Parts: sequence; structure tokens; C-alpha cells
Amino acid sequence: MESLSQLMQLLFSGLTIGSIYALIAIGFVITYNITGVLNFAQGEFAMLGALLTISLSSAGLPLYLAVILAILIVMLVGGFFERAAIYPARKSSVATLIIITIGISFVFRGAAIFIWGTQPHSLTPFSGNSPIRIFEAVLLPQSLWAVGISLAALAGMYYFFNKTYTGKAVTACVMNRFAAQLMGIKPEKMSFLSISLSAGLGALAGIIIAPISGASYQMGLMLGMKAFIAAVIGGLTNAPAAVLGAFLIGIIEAFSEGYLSSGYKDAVSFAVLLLVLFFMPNGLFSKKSGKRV
Amino acid sequence: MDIKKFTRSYRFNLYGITVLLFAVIIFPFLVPSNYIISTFILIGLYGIVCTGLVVLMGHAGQISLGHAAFYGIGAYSSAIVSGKFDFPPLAGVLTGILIACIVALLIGIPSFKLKEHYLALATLGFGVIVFTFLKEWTSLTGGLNGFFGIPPFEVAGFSFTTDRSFYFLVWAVLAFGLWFANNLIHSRTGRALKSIHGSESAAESIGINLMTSKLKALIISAVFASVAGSLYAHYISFINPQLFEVMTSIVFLIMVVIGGSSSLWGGLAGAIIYVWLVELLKDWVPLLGFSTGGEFEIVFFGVLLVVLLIFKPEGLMGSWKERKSLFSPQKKKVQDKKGAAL
Amino acid sequence: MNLLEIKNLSKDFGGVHAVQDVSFTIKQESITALIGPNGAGKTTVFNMITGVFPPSDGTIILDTKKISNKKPHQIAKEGITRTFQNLQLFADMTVIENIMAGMHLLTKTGVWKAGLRLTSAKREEQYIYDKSMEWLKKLNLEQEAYLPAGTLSYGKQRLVEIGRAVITQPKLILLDEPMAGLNHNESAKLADLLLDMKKEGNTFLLVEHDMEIVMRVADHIVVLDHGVKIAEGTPDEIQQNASVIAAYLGSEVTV
Amino acid sequence: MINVHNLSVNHGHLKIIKEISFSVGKGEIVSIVGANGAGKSTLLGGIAGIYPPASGSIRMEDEELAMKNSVAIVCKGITLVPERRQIFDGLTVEDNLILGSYHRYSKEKKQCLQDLEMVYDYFPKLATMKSRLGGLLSGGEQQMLAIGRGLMAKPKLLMLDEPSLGLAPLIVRDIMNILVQLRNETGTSILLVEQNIKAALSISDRGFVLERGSIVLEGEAESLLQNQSVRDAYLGTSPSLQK
Amino acid sequence: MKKWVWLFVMALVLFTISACSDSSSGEGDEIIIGGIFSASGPAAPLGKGEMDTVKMLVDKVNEDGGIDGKKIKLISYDDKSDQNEAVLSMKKLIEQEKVHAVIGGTISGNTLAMIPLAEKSEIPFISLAASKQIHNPDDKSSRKWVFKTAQGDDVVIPKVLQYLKDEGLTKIAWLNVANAYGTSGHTEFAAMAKEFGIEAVVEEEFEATVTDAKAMLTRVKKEKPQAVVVWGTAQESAVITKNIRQIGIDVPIINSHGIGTKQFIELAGAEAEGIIFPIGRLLVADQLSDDDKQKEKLLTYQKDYEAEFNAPPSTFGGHSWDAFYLLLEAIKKANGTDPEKVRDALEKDTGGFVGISGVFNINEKDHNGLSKDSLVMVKIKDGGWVINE
Repeated sequence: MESLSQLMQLLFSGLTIGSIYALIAIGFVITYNITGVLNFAQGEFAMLGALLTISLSSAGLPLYLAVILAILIVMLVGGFFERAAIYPARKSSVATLIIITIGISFVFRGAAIFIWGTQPHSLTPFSGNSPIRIFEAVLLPQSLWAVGISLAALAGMYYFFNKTYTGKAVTACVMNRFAAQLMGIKPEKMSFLSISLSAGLGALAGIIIAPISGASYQMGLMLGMKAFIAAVIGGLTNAPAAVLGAFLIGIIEAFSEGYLSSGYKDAVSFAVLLLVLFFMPNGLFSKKSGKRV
Repeated sequence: MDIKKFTRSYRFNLYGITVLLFAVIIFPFLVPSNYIISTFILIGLYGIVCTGLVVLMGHAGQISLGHAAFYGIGAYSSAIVSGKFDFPPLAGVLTGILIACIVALLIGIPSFKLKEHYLALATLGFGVIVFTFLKEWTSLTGGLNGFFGIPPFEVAGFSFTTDRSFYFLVWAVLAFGLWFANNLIHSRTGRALKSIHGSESAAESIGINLMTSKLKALIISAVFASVAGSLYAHYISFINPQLFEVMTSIVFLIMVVIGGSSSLWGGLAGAIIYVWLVELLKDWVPLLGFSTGGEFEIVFFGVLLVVLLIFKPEGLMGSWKERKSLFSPQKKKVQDKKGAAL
Repeated sequence: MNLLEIKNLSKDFGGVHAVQDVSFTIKQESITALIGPNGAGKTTVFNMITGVFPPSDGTIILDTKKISNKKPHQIAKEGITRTFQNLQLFADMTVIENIMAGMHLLTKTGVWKAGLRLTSAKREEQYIYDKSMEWLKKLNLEQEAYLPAGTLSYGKQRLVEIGRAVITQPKLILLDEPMAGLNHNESAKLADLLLDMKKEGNTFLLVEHDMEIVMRVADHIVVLDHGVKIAEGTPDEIQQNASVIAAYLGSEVTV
Repeated sequence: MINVHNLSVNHGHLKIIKEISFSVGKGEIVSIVGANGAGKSTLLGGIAGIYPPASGSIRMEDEELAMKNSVAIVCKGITLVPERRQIFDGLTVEDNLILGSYHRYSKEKKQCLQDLEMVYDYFPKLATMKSRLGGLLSGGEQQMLAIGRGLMAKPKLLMLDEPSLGLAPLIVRDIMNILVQLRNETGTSILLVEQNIKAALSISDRGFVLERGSIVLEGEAESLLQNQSVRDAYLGTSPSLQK
Repeated sequence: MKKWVWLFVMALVLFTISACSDSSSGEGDEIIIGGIFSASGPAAPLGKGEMDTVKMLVDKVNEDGGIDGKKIKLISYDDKSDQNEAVLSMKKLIEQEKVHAVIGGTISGNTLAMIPLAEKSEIPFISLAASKQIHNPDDKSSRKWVFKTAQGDDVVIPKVLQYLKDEGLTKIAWLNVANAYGTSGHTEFAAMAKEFGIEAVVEEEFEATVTDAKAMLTRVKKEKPQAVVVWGTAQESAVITKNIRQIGIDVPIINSHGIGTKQFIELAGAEAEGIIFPIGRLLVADQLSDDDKQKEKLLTYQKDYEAEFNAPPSTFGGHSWDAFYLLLEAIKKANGTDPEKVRDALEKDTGGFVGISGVFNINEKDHNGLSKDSLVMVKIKDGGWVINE
């Protein structure tokens, strides 16, 4: 019984954090596929989203308004970032692009210290804080929110990319940029759209996690890294796989923390990354695509 | 045209290199400030790491986001061998080189099947794993409390205790490293690396084994990083695992990218720019009226970095090289000849 | 004497038969041309010979030695080298460095000797240099020796690529559309050069669309269409072959 | 309807298309034939705005298009069905088709859906596999899809780059027949680039032979098909075609 | 392209000029104090308050006319929590700015890297970091010039152990953050626990970036400890504390002195209730009895800081307050800024100095001078702090 409750607990923890990683990882995948850029500043969007929400709601806005406004602002920031830094440099080498996104993350982090200071900030949970007990394991309402919102966001993304016309255009642009151009689809517009979108998703992730862990200017780095791993494990080209990867990483982390030692937590997830890269470079869930050689 | 002219086209220009060497040698006597000499010691150490990275990135075309691991391996090897077991410092340096070679081999074989972003992430993961070992293997490394009491570097009874003597040591190693790397990249091995960078399939078609060539480049750069790490440990006398975190790897990459990986001098140039920029921002940013703390320095640094790379995506030395390097004037003559030939 | 023997070579890509049951042989000191309309499978055959990917079925024998399933650099070691349809020059390296890189297999200086510039390394470097310069003279490129290869005219870049392949002293050289992008004059000159090199003892396998050149230089022609060999013979025979004409001009007669 | 005058297109410093002039009238099918490497695809890419022309002009109904980008050109009514189909292989057949009308979809959704039905009429086979992924179609079906997608843009000029590539002769014939039907029913002008001379010229009104980036021969399709020099150009039997 | 070369050369020249210029022209008229704080980077929550405090105090002293008519000039750098920057800043302060003393080193690592420089240059150096190695190193290397104002773990840990012992909580769970702060606390704890008869039934680490530690805590729960000790700073401790309660471990939680900020209470919310931790008296200044020696100073510091920065001061700021006034005291006693004399004064003449962190009794053997009496055990109650003694 006890071991079952521990198992459940680990699973809950893994799913909660996994859903946060998932939101950021989807952003990675979208950005990477549309612009070819591995955006090391992705985690910073989470930081901006969380801190903005905290400021807005402490300024008196109701929580839901603060959340929406914060996401919109971060999307704007993301779009600006795309125009100012990614678009002009899109033809540079991989190393140069990586460094550019890292430079941007410096700017975001420095600006955050200036605006919000160095102390951590807190956000009240969306709906109460009384834990729900299942088999002696504890589930917090905020965890439900986290999993729920990320699944909803995933469903939203699915709807956007598969059911809406603009979404299909973005997808088309990913699959075959050349042909998309022939259809009159502007890749530049899609690139702008996709980075704003992934910035918004990142912001959402940050907002969800703020009530759980608090928010501070430096929260973006590690979230970004983990989401990276998730995206790569999923193959970097496929958003649903990235989400699975994110949950997997969340669960692996929880289990290595629960059964091993949390000091090795990061190393374990990176070791998983290496194993996947070495043995399944197309990702764990690489399904047979319709593509022919 | 004979081979002398050919080799002169890349060998260091005697005039230029003499001036440079002279400048490097008299510098500490002109500038008596230990602070400035220290910045140059750091530049020298970073220069060594980055020269190795230039060979790996600029010539073999392989990206690494995990070089802090090799730097750390060197530092901790020296610390443990000479600080804990009281062997002479040179033994620590050699241990570091040996371990770095083995680790490079182990990580290189699976990694080099990967390309670009995937390779970057794999090396990043490798860096995190090494960092975790340094952090968690407390019985050997002291863990996060750090490792202190590393003796000064000593060779043949001479101990490098002052900043000035250490400056000469580091720059001598750097000069040797540059010379070695320059010889190497203009040899059979170097051509093989460069041709992989140019076109992997063409390189294979002339019989170049991609894997062994890339491994050679990785091992060389790992040794450079390890030596620099060893020297760093002896210089600073206190190290802790956080010095060898992912961020340090990123800093190395920043240096190489802003310096320009296509030129041998790119690594050193990047190290100079990075160290100076950070130091100068410390003085300049408060002059602009921001005096709260370091956040503006970070913002300014980030903005400068992005602007620089948007306008000079090949790095400073990269574009310099297009104008025919200062250090190899022969190319200019060839240029004239081209004009005549057309 | 047969230098290369290809037996029943096939390649499937996920159910698509790119090449099916193709067999032909290449004689020493000859120029063999592999022709066929776009998508006929010529490049696939090339890639199998050079080891880019293994054949699904069939064998490739070089000089009585089976070389199918070897890696590209191993095949280069066995003595087959190639040029590429879309020029794969080392654009950032100078012309002479490109040629010198071709000497990789013939030399052996390692990291240490090179890095420390030991005498033996210098001696070997001298040898590589002399040999390469000799070739550049032969190709009439010595004026351009120190220019980055990427800055040369297209025709000259082709020459450099061929020079880089030939200097490895291979048994067989595969040329993938060497005339593409050359003007009439340049391709005529290149054709002469190929014939000269054949006389010196080199063997070529050539994929080319410029039929005039093919007819002029080839001793033997193999025609592929839809992955299948539809004809084989001397240029005259091929020009008269009905199925070849049908394949090229497009005809509803299936072969 | 479209006049190309002295058009040159470069790849890097390599001149691929050298001052070509030709025109396509309304409702005309014109073929450009030539061996691989002659520059056919580059020519179409130059017109479609994929490769910006180095010099020359492309006029359509007195509007200059030579320096416009690909999106503007699609909007002007010139659509390219690219070589090797280039369909969106992870999207369904219907999505592929709808994306073909991207530039006008938001404005005239209804019209687009009508056009979709029209495309299904031309290619009944596609109608039976609306929700199948494009990548899972056979070569011939993919080609039909690509042409259908091109039609969804409602082009005045439809350009096709080697539609017969890799297809069995029977399917090639089907596709060529559909092109003729299309021209007859909608009056769309068609510019066809082909290696398969017979298939192309048999449905064309006029034709050009392209070689090394220049037009070396032009005329009525019928006469070109009979021309011995065309055959020579392909099989290299005589050097007479060389300028 | 030439432009770049020129820019490069110009930057070099500017750099050399700005670096070589002797900025301490008014030698003798000013007291020059160097400050090195981690105002950004991971340690920023600690370092920012330290830097602000010193800046505020310098202004205040100067407004009041300085010391013996001499104004104080503060040159402070942000080391961005980076060791190399700390070392370079230290060299710059000593060599270039010719400071008379240095306050700083927010984190132990940076301080330890700077110590050899202070020792070599013979400049008084007052560290704000906690590690025992700073003033009392295991390898017995020289610490002649180094002082420290923070309560080291060698002071805090016994306070906690004593508390546990008094409460009869002998089987405890030990959790520390995986950084230098946490591990040095752990090292000290492991060394001393036995003395007090305390046994750790489970010892765990957590990351500073932890978001959910329930996984790890399931293991803690299994061991059924009588109390849980959490050793970290505000953000991560809040996460852990919340998780401990959420997972249903209902035993006393003892935190470290790293959580002495309002942010902790905000972050941990309702779960913060009842948490006990050792801390300097600053937090509970208003609850002190009027005869407490520190009370007046604490309240003044609180008032001044709040007026200036619109936020309550932290105990870390208090460490730099102590460092600054200890230094002033020593300079006054030494009648000047001669480093040797200032050092001697610090060592011999500051006995009984009343500061924010406690009452200092620095002497030749102990360059910290704080005892565990400088700490009080504080309990979080109704979103505020109350003394729990």
C-alpha cells in the first residue's frame, strides 16, 4: 500500500512538471520547425509570463485578465524578438544562431532583474490549495490545472494546426517551405506567427508553475533546458511526440528523485537525452511519416 | 612557385609575429597592474580553450556546448593529483590530458553520428553529466563546498606564484598551442578536417574517414581545454564545480563565435573581446547613469552580442580574414596575380 | 580485362524499386557512360558503387574483390573515387589545398608529427605539394593555385574536382554529370582531357546528359530507364536502339 | 498573355538562363523541352519568382512581374506545379488542395469550395481519397494532387515542371489528357516543361527546345515532333544543333 | 572592415587609459572602501540587499560629515555570482582603485577565491558569506586579513541542534539545497549532530530550481522522522516546505536562516505557519525587550532601509551593515586607513561591537566573533514572525 501510494505520488509529480515542460517543448518544436532555430531563450518566456501575471494581478486585475494580458504581452515580445534578432540572422550558422538566442536570453534575464528585482515572487493558486488525496498520495488543485491546461493547450494546438486554415498554412510551411511559397504562403509571416505562438505557450507554462514554485528572474533557464530535452526526445519535429517526451521526462525525473537521489536528477534526464540521441536520433516516438525517400 | 611560398602563405609572418611576441613580452612590464595582468591571464587561458575549439568548430565543423567539462576535468585532475595526493603539478596536468582524451573518445564516437543542433544538445548533455559528477563525487572533489588549497604551478623547482610569472607561463602555452594548431591545420590532418567541413561526402570520396578525423579534432580541443583548466586551478587555487557549469561552455562558444571560428586567431580574439567587454561594461555602464547592479551590464552585453552577430555572423576575425589576414601577407600578392591572370 | 563488375544490383526505397536487377561491367582503361532520362536510377547506381548506401540485392566486384556494403571512405581506399553532380569542392580551401587533400590516402603524417612540424612531416608536405603542383600544371590551373576554390569559374571548379579525384590514383573514377553547367567550349576541352587521361591508364564511369559528349568519349554505354537496364553497347548501337529512342523521346511503347 | 523578354536567371555566378524571349497566348499550351540541365526548371522558377531574374522582363497583361516575389506572382495568376510534385505529404489530400487557394481563401471561401468540387471533377480519384495523407499517395496520384493544388489558385497561366517524371506511360497519357481538357474547358494557358518530348508536344500548340539556357529551336508542336534535330539533341547523333 | 580594426584599437586604448588611470587621486582625503557583491546571478537575492545597504550607509555617513572630516568613497562591483569576476574585481579594487579595505563576497565560493588576494596584498577583507572555511579553514592556511560578519554554519547549526535537543526531537530528516549553502550546512550538521544526540534518519538534497519535491519527500515520509530540517534559501525552501505539508508529513519543520524574508511567507502561504528557524534579531526587532542591546540599531536600520528602498531589509543586508560599521569603528580606532593598523583594530579593538547580526567579539582566534546567542529561534505565526524561546 505504501509503495503504491509512493508510486502514485511520483506519478502525480511527474505529470505536473511534465505538463509544464510540455507547453514549453511545443514552443520549441514550433519554432524549430518553422525557423530552423533552436531557441535557447524559450524558457525566458515562461519567466516573463509568470512575473508579468504576478505584477498585473497585484496591480488589481482579476487573475484571468492578468493571465490573458500577460500572455498577449509575451506574445508581442516574442514577435518583436523574432523581427529584431532571428529574422535578420536566419541565414547564419548553427553556432551563431545559438549564441544569438543566448544573447537574447541574457537581455530578458537582465531586464527582469531591473523590473522585478532578484527576490522570488508568489502567485496564489488558481483554485484553492487544499490537497486531494488519492490512495494516500496527494494531488494539488494546481497540478490538475497544470495537466488540464497543457492538455487543453495541446488540443488547442491540434485544432489550430489541423482544423484552421492559418494553422494548416503554418504546417504546410514546415513540411515544404518551397511549395508553400508557390501557394502564396509567406514564410516570414509564418515565422513571426510561430514564434509569437510559442512565446505565448511558454508564458502560459510560467504562469501555471508560478503558484507551485514561485517565480523569479532565473526560473527560465532550467525550465528551458528540460523542455529542450523533452522536445529532442520527441524528435524535435513533432509536437505530440514532444508532449509525450515532456511527460516522460517529468516522470523520469520524479522517479529518479523518488528512488535515487535528487542530486542526479538533471544528470539522469540528460543521460536519457544522450541515449535517445545516440540510439534513436529521430526521437523515441518517430512514427513512419508519409514521406518517401 | 615553390613550397616555401606556399608555407609562407599560412606560416606566421615573421615581422608581424615578432611585433606581437614583443608586445606580449613587454606588456607586463609596461602595465604594472596585477589586475590588468590577471585579465590577460584569463584571456590567455580562455584563448587556449578557444584555440582548441576553433580547430574543432572552424576546421572540423563540429559544434560543442560541453567544453567546460574538459576544462573542469583538467582543473580537477590537477587539483586532486597535486592538491590532494601531493604529486608535482605537472603530473596533474598530464593526468588531466589523459582523462580528457579518454572522455573525448568515449563521448565523441556516439556523438559524431549527430549533426548541428543535435550534436550541440548531445555535448550540452555531456557537460551536465560531467558537472554532476564533479558536484556529487564529494569524496574526491569536495563537492559544492569547493576544493581549496591547490598549490601554485611548479616546474623544475620554479614556482609560478606571481601574476607576472604566471602570465608568461600561460601565454607561452598559448603561443605553443597556436603554433601547434597552425601547423596542424595546414597539414594532412588539417586538410582532412577542413574538407569534412567543406563537404562530408566529397571528403569520404577521397578516402577520409570522417569519424577518426572528427575524433582527432575533438581530442585535440579536449586536451587544449584540459591544459587550460589545469593551469586555471593552479592559478586561482580554489575551484568549485559551478565554475564548469553549462554556462561556462556557452561562454566559450560565445568567444569562438564572436571571434570567428574560421580564423586560427578567432579564439584568442574572442577571448580578448569577451573579457574586456565584461570588464569595460563594469566601468562604462555606471557612466550611463545605471548604477543599480550588474543587470544592466548583462542587458548591454546581450544586446551587443546580438547586434554584433547580426552584422558579423562569421565573427570579427572571420570577416577580417576575408580581407587577407594581417598575419599572412603573402595572400595579398596572390591576389595581385589573380588580377594579372584575368 | 574487367575492372568493375556489377551483378544483379537492386535497390528498394520503402517499396519503390529505384534500381532493379542491373548488371554491367567496366573494362580497364575505358570510359563507360551510364545514361537515361531523369529518375532512371543512375545516381542510385552511383551511390551504391561508392558506398553511400548498400544495395538491397546484388554484388559489386572491383578487381575480383567484393566491395558492396563497404563505407564510402573504405571504397575510396579500395580505389574508387568520384566527382559530384552539384560540385562538392572544399570552397573555403585554396585550389592547391583541394588537390593536396586528394593525397590523403597516399600519405600518412599524423597529428603529432604535423603539429610539431617534424622533418618527416615537412618532407612529406614537400612531396604532396610537388605532386599537387604538377597536377595543377597539367590541368592548367597553376595560376589559380592560391585562390579559394569557391572563387573560380564553374568550369575551373570542375577541373579542380576532377583533379582532386584523379590525384588519389584510383582504379576507377566516377564522374557524375561533369559537363553540367559548362559551356560548349569548356565541355569540349573537358572531353579532350578525359580522353587524354584515359590514354594514361585511367578508367572512368560517367553519368552525363550531354549526348554529344557521351557519344564522343564513351567506349561503352549503359542505358537505364525506370531503374531497369534497357540497352547496352557502343555509341553507334545505342543511337540506333529503338527502346532507347523510345525512352528518351517518350513513347507509349513500354519496354 | 504572358510575354517573357530577354530573361536571364543566375544561380550564384552561374548563368543558367541566358536572355530568353517567348510568349504564351491565352488558352495556349506551350511546351519547353530539353535535356536535363538545360535550365528548364530554373526558367520556370524565374517566372514564378522563386529565383529572382538577373535581367529581362516578364509582362502579363501589361504588368511587369520580373522583380515581384513569389507570393505576388501567385496572386497575379501565375501558378507553378513544381518538379517532383512537392506536395505537403503530412497533410490530407483535401488540405493540400485547399492550401492551393491560400491567397484568396479568406476573401472568397465559397468560391474556393466550389473550385474544390471542380478539381474533384477533373480528378475523380482524388475525391475518393480526400482524407488520406498526401505522402501515402502513389506517384501518379501525387501528380494529380499537385496539379489540382495548382488549379486551386485559379491561375491564368499554369506552369508544370516535368509532370511525367517517374510515371508510367499510361498515367502520363492520362495526365496529358486532363491538361488538354482543362485548357478546353477553362481557357487556362499552360506552360509545360518536359523531358518527355512526345508526351509534351503531342498536346501542345507550340514548343521550344531549350539547351544550355538558350532556346535553340522553336515552332509548331507538330513540326517539332517531326524534326530530326530534336531527336539529335537528345541522342547526340549529330553536332549540328550546337551553335 | 578597417573600421573594426580601428574600433578595436580604440577600445584597447580606452581600456588601458581607463584601467591605468589612478582614480584614487585624492589620497588621504578620502577613505576608499571596495565592495564586491553578487547583485545579479543566482546569489542575487542575497547580494542585492548587501550592496544597497552599504550604498545607503556610505551616503548617510558622508551626509553627516564623514569620519574625522574624511569622506568615504565606495567603489562597488557586482560579481554576477561568478568566481572569476569576483577575483578580477578584487584585483581591480586593490591594484587600481587602491582601496583601504574590502567588504564583500556574498557567497562562500567567491569569498574563498578572493581570500588569497587579500592575504597577499595585505588588505583588510570583511566577508559576508557563511562558510566556516572563510575564517577557520580546515587546511589552516592564513586568514590574518580576513574577517566575517555572517553567522557561519558552525554557529547556526549548534543553535538548531540545541533547539532539537531541547524539544526532544532526536530522529530527524535532513534536507538541503544542492549548492554551496546547503552542502556546507550539511557538512557542519553531519559533524556535530552526534554531540547533541541527534540522528538523521534520512538525508536528501534538492535543486535550487526545484518545482516539485513530493517525489523525494515520499522517501522522507517513509522514514517517519520526528522533525524535518530544510536547509536552503527562500524560494526552494518554500517549495519544499509546502510539499512537506501537502504530502501529509505533520511534524515540526525547522528551516535555515536563509528564509528570513517576507517572500518566504508569501511563497509558502498557509504552509508557512508554524515553521521554526534560527535567525538574527533583525526580523523580530520590534518584539525585543527594550533592554536588548541591539534593539535600537535594528529599528533604525529597518526604518532607514524601508525609507530608502521601500522594502524591508534582509539579514544579509544586516551582514553588510555590520561589516561597514565594524570597519568604520576600526578606522576610527586606528586613526587612519593604514591597513595594518585597521586590521589590528578590527582584531583587538572592536570587542562588544553591537551590530545587526549580533554582538561581535572578534579576537585573534575568532575572526567572526559571533556566538549562537546572536541567533534567536523564530516561529512563523499569522504571516509574521514571533520569537520562539
